[in-house]
Amino acid sequence: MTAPEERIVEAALFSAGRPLAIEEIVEAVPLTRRKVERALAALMEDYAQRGGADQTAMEVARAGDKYVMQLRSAYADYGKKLSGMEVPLHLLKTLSLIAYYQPVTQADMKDMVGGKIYDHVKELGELGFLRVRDHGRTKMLEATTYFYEYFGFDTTDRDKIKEYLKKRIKGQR
Amino acid sequence: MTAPEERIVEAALFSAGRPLAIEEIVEAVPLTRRKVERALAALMEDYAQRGGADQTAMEVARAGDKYVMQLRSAYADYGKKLSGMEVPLHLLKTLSLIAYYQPVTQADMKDMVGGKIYDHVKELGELGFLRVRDHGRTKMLEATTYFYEYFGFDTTDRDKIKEYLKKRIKGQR
Amino acid sequence: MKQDIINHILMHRDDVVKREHIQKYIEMADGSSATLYARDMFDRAIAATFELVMDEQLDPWDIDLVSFSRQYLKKIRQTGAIDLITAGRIVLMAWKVLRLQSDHMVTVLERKEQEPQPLWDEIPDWYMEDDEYLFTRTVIEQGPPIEEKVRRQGERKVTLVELINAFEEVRDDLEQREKRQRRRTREQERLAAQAERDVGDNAHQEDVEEEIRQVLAKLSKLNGRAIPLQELCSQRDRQEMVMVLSSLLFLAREHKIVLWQENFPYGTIYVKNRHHDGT
Repeated sequence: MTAPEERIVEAALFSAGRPLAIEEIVEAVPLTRRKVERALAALMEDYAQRGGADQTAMEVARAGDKYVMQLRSAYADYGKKLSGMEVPLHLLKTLSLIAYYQPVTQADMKDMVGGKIYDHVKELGELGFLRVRDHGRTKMLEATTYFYEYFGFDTTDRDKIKEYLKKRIKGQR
Repeated sequence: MTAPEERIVEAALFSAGRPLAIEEIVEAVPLTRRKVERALAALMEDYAQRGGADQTAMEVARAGDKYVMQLRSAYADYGKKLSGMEVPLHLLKTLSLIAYYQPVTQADMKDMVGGKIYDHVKELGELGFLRVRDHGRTKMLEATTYFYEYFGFDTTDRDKIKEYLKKRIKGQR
Repeated sequence: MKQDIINHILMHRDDVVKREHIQKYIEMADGSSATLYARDMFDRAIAATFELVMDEQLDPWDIDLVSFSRQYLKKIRQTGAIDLITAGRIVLMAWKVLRLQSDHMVTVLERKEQEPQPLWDEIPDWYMEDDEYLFTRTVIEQGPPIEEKVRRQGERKVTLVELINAFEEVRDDLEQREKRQRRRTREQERLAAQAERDVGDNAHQEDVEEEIRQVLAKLSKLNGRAIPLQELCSQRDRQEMVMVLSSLLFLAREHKIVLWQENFPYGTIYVKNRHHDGT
């Protein structure tokens, strides 16, 4: 299919380099919301097909409530160095536990991972992944929208995220 | 063709988001220089073909001695609003003045734009747009060949550039 | 007898598999030339064991050097005689085994240091609930089930049109700056002229003195009768009020007049000439 609308939305996603809300795309390109939505669906499908045949290193995917062009997981390692990213492994572990148990108190997390939780919460907060609220003598921890976007979750529904994390873990074992 | 090498280099170009020298790619991915070169040639060819059929908004192209994944010019406008500029406006202003008045001394430029000229000259030099030569106590500033390539001038004749800038500005007013 | 001695100085004596191995080693050692120098059966057994270690047929840590020392001393005490050359060789071999043991230990320790230390200690009991326990443990032991997505980092190229727009803007900037400079110059000129005028206003000083004389003259004509302040100001404009008031304050300070007010703060202010007061 050679829909110029698909190309236009592809251009928008490529140049933004971050997840975009549909509204942002509609504002930036001369297309109606309906056309943008259709183009996004077509793009995701096209990229998925070409990815399946290993004909592209990229994918168009949902990230939280937004849409993003990113490397397929299989190729993520080849891009990490050049895009200058890397959240340290120990933070990823703590973060995935918080995402699973959220909303969870800092005190409960301390029972799980020990005193280093204070440093981890501080760093994760600075990275924008955690919302930290006072909760009696301790703090209540929750993942932010940015967390869902950054890690490419296709939903912000906590139960669904829990299910997803559980499934991934079972695959890992 | 489904060469994983091609995908690996594609992943590198995509995530860097800037022109990469072959050496940079070789350093970032587990491929030999020879394989990187072959993958780059194949990628340029593939993207050119798909671009010809309007099946992608992107292209893989040479930029001087480097290689870059970028929007095809037909789609460049749709990305503009969503991505930051490579050369920030304040530098662009100084650069345009130098392009107009060149060859011009740093001292004369300082009279025009003030003390910030020193930082600007340094940054523009690093971006590859300026050739800076000693000239008595000050420096002589000129645009580089890369400058002309970057902005798509079909000539390096300074007077013509000056005429062009003058004309374009008059046309715009 | 040889087997017993060897078993004594070897650890893991109960290990059946090991015992089988040891039997094999002993047979091998019997054929080895290195043990031939020891005439004594006991010495030969020990030498054979040590030799197996040095040929890397036995783990150095399988040798119990403490047990060996005890056995060897016991034998010397029992026989009373000692072949010093053989004893010397056996002690040298024992030392080599000790060296191997310590090298082995260092390697193991170094390997341990290089191994990443576990980040989490123990999983608390309250997380034993099935799914949750499984999740927590797997994350901690095997790594997170989430991964960073790699997105494009780039900023876009600047176009020629933008270069031209920048040129236009910077020319406007420069024009504005010139205008501001011209305005600043004009302002400076204006301020200079104003300053000059202000210098000419020295006459004002003389006005004040004249005003004081006039106010005093008016009051003198009243022969000590008090009058309201307003009556001294013929026009009642702000500037005149100020002039009259400051003259009065000056005269009051000089004790030439008296000033008072009935009903503070809104009452009428009265003035009278002190010299006709009789005080």
